[in-house]
Amino acid sequence: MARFIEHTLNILPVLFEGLGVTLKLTALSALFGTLLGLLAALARISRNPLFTVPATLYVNLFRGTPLLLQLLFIYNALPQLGLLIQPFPAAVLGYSLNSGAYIAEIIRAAIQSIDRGQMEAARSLGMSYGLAMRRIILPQTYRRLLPPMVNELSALTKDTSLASTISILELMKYSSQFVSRTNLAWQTYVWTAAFYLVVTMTLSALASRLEKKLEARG
Amino acid sequence: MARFIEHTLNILPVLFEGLGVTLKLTALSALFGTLLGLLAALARISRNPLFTVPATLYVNLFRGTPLLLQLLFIYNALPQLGLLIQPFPAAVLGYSLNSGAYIAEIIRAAIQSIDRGQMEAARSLGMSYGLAMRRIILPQTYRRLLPPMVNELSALTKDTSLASTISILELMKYSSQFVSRTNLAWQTYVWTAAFYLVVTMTLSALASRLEKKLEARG
Amino acid sequence: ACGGARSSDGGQPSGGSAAQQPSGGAQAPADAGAEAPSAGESAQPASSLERIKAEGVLRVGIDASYPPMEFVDEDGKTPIGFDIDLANAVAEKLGVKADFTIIDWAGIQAGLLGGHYDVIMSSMTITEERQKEMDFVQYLTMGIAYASRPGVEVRSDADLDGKIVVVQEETTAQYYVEDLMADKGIQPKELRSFPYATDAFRELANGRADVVAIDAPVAGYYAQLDPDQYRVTGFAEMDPDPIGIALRKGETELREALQKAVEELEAEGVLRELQVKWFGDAAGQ
Amino acid sequence: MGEPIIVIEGLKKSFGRLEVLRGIDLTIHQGEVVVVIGPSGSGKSTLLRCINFLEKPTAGRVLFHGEEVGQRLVNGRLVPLPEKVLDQQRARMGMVFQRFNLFPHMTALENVIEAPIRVRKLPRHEAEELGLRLLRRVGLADKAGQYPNFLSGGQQQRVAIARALAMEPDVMLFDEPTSALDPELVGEVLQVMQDLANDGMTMVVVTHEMGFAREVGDRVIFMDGGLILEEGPPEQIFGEPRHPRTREFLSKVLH
Amino acid sequence: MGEPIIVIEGLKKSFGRLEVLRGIDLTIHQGEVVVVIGPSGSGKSTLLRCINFLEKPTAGRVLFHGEEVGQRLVNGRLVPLPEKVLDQQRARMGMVFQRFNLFPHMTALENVIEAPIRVRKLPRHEAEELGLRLLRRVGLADKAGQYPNFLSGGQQQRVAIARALAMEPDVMLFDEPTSALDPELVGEVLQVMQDLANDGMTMVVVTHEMGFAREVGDRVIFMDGGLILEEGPPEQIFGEPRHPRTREFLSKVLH
Ligand SMILES: Nc1ncnc2c1ncn2[C@@H]1O[C@H](COP(=O)(O)OP(=O)(O)OP(=O)(O)O)[C@@H](O)[C@H]1O
Ligand SMILES: Nc1ncnc2c1ncn2[C@@H]1O[C@H](COP(=O)(O)OP(=O)(O)OP(=O)(O)O)[C@@H](O)[C@H]1O
Ligand SMILES: NC(=O)CC[C@H](N)C(=O)O
Ligand SMILES: [Mg+2]
Ligand SMILES: [Mg+2]
Repeated sequence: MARFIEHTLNILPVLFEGLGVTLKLTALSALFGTLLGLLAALARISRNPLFTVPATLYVNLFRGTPLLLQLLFIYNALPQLGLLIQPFPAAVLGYSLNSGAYIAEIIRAAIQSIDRGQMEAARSLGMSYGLAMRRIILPQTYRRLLPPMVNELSALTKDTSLASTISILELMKYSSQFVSRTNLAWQTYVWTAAFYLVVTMTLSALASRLEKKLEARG
Repeated sequence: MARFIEHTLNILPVLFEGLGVTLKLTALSALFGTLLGLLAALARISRNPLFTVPATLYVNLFRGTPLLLQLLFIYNALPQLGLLIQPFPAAVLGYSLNSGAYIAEIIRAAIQSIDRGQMEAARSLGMSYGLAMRRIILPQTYRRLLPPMVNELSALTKDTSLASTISILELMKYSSQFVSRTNLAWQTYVWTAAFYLVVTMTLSALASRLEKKLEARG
Repeated sequence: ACGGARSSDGGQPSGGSAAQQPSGGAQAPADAGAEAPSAGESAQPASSLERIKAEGVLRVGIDASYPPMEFVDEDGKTPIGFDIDLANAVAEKLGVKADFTIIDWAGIQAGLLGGHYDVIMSSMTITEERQKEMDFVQYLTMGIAYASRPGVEVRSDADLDGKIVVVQEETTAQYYVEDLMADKGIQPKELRSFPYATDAFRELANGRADVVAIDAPVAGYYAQLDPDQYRVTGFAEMDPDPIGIALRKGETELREALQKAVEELEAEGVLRELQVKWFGDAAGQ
Repeated sequence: MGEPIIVIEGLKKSFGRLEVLRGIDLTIHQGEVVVVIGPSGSGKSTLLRCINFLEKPTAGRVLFHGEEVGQRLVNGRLVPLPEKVLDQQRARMGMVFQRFNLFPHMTALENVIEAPIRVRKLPRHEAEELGLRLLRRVGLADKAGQYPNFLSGGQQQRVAIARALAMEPDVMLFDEPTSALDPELVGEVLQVMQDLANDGMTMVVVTHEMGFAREVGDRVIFMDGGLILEEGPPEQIFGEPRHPRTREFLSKVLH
Repeated sequence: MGEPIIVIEGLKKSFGRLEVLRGIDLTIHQGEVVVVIGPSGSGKSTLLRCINFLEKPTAGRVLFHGEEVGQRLVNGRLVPLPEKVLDQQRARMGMVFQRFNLFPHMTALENVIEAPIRVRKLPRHEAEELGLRLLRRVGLADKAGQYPNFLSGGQQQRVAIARALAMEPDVMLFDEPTSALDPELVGEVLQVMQDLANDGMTMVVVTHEMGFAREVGDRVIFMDGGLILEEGPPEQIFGEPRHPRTREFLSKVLH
């Protein structure tokens, strides 16, 4: 027991440091991923093939291949093609592109789940497509977006555990380095799991609170 | 160009070998994951806390932590706790537990999306809960299950790219081996991406065909 | 016989890298430097040595799972080890600081060629294949040792037959065993490879595998750390391989500066000191 | 008037703090057609659903053939009956829902014979014979192999009636069986219900179809706010409603 | 009879191979109330939706104030008008839907003033004045701050009418405005529509409410199978329908 406490005291500071990187990477990627996803979603539901085709290619490519491959491509292959990106920006790029593809589908599904009658009512009042989208459709998606976006944010948090392959030292990497150094596998992993769970559970808790607030409006 | 063809001829056989392992791992994990997921889903919607509590813990734990951590825990920490599992079975266990948690939520959502009136109609005819679930509710979920299950199967395929951390030689590992030996990063990654895309796109194509068939019934 | 400092008559194959013609690296600046190694070319971008000096940082790629060569301290994050000390000393000779990038071994070469760091100092064996992609400055030699689980005695290459053999992926130890399988008909029960050397030893500890094939100093480190679990029972039947600092091809100025630094460190006895510090008495005779 | 089949005593039902039924007493006799009317939210559906225990009453009791349905009062506490007993009670009460609730993955015939085979344990060929007979009775002999989604609303509701009849119930409960239908399709369903009434089936019908209530009902119940405010033969309720709420309601509905 | 506001000529509409409108000619005059009746699937909604170009006609044309709506025939091909022009045309035709289609994230007042502010570019205070006036007109002055989900169906539909009126349209199109309502709530919506008609609004109303058609309609159109089978004043259509399909339909609906 005393040993367990001692280990814990050693593990925690390292994990906290890793958590910081994990959260920073997650937050930046979520931000850019959401912007990218919104654009891609709007492009996909437009009726102009100049928008739909590239958006569809993007979404399918990034949803159809492993994240690990995408990260390695950005880190190792792009320099061969003349584009050298530093590790952290490369990671943010990779995670943004990847989550953007998933978020695009989330937003598209949310938009398409809004009753067609809403768009028709707006158009019948003389609103343009863009105005109707901005003022009528998108605001109604927020509540529906919340659960899948929180899922995606959780997924992103967990996926950052792959960033060590491109030399980012985040929570998971610190954890496994600690294990290799001390051989305290299960103790370290349990603590690491707890860290991830705290993040993902906090996200869900915040989301369901926000959802209740939005629901109050009826 | 001639060099590109030469590389390709070198890369392809290696990747094919990896693909075999990837598919085998995916298929086995999907099988066990689905069984596990069905049980967990039924447990979660039951009203008996003896079932709901463990099922909820299981689902939250495996959805709330990174797959990589789960694999490493099974492979590295379980032996310390007295349970030694060989690499391939360990991988199947890890992927089954992980996908089982996601599949549980998929099945639960599908069951809960079936109109409550269906269960009520069945019960009002004197059917028991189990009979109604088996004959009336579950068969109606199949069509709704198809898209998310195919997504999950795709996710599983892509996630097997992490299995190399516990020494499984699958597609991604062969790919990165090839890169490290030949330094043909982008060529190899493009081919690897193509392999994954073929699998994931084939899955979607099969699914949408199956969906149309099921839809034909109305 | 398992690890030694570079000696002027040491096992360097073909006097290799130093004499090699620059044949173009991945980066434009490297190419430019390759074609015009003299620093006087004002129209050309600065050579990588100039850039390193200007930035004051030598960026070093390491695989921090390779004790005692490069691993992390007990805090789980600070890189330490023979190569770390050496890199710091080399950097000091160049008048700069070493900055370490921790990356998986399998991707370490791609990371260098991509330009994510300037050199690899991670016990990289100088092989013919690698010399096609990179230049090297040798500083050690190492053989491959077999560390067996208690109850297993792998003394020779032939003893690998029927065993579960574990290696770190994409190391010369893996290539060596693969060659044995292909050329000598030795058939291990399974050849298992992991991203990190530490994973390999964990396989021995929990009894899931029989033998680890790995650079001798690493095997020696583990044997010393926990003699009950790990024992060095034999060696690969080969001459020790040269170990060197890897850099992109054509960066002649940098290579020459590194070469000079290593030679000075050897002359000053620093290399020797580091060996004693990290390999103990058993090392470097 | 026949024997009492259903006896409801002091029935109360709350959802959280919302009291939806506030004390209902009602007896339904063999062969009687009771029509329940009342404004939206007055508790009509809840009353029907309490009868076959799709909703659990908060207080009071429902007797079916003299037996308590779903739960029993033991030492002042309501204790649920074994599921098997409840299933058997439900099997003897047919229910028809506003939204049909046909099983969409089964043909019309399969919808009708599923429960007879699985619950009554009829051999398949007997069940099919019964099913076809009932489909003929609701005028849909030719639709036996059709999936519900290819049937009109009126046809679906008639299949739903056949499905309920296939359990050979002692009483049929109808919850606004025609209000999800296009106006032109209402007639065909009402016709089937009228035939059923003529054949002597005991029926409780929640409906807004005042024509049906007047012509087919033996007794009309007017509910509001979770209470029965007025009941009587249709001539009296429609001709000279006593309660002001009844008058107000009827004036709105019979615009 | 006033000026023609809407002129429909040879209007056809197909969905894939399904011909839903098979050649409609119809003129609607200033101040006229035209009621469209017909069985389900006869194309009533599609006709209405073609008028304001929510559906794109396959052939023929719709003139609004003499201008083609949404598209124009150029060298034998239908060419879409610029979106801006279409938006302006739509702004002058109000539409009321069966399912209300209020914007659920906006209060009743916000629903009403959104388009006046964004499309007509009214200053907010003017729009609010207008909005409150219109809500008063439909009897909902006290519900201005309420979100749609807290309103009854009848109230929602009245807000929807106010919302359409807020664009000060020249014509109002109603697509079964009361058929999603509880029977008791139908009256209040019909009353608002009747007031509107009395105030001289030009209206096209698809409905199953035969009482309204008879009392308020200037002209009744009977559609079936994508064609207008019969039209005339309500007395004639209801009193002595000429076409056998009309008779059949009316006999079913007026059970
Ligand atoms: N499961 C439930 N949870 C909470 N409230 C409920 C539930 N079921 C019904 N209610 C509420 O109980 C009240 C009565 O509902 P009920 O469905 O019995 O009315 P009704 O008379 O059938 O009305 P309608 O004519 O609209 O069908 C309503 O206020 C309704 O919102
Ligand atoms: N977007 C669409 N795509 C395909 N078919 C359609 C579409 N909209 C309508 N239809 C079909 O066109 C036909 C006419 O539909 P419409 O809605 O105009 O009929 P309606 O007279 O309004 O019927 P109801 O009384 O049921 O509203 C129907 O068969 C309908 O299924
Ligand atoms: N750091 C290492 O893993 C070095 C391993 C081995 N010396 C090689 O070069 O392949
Ligand atoms: Mg009801
Ligand atoms: Mg319609």
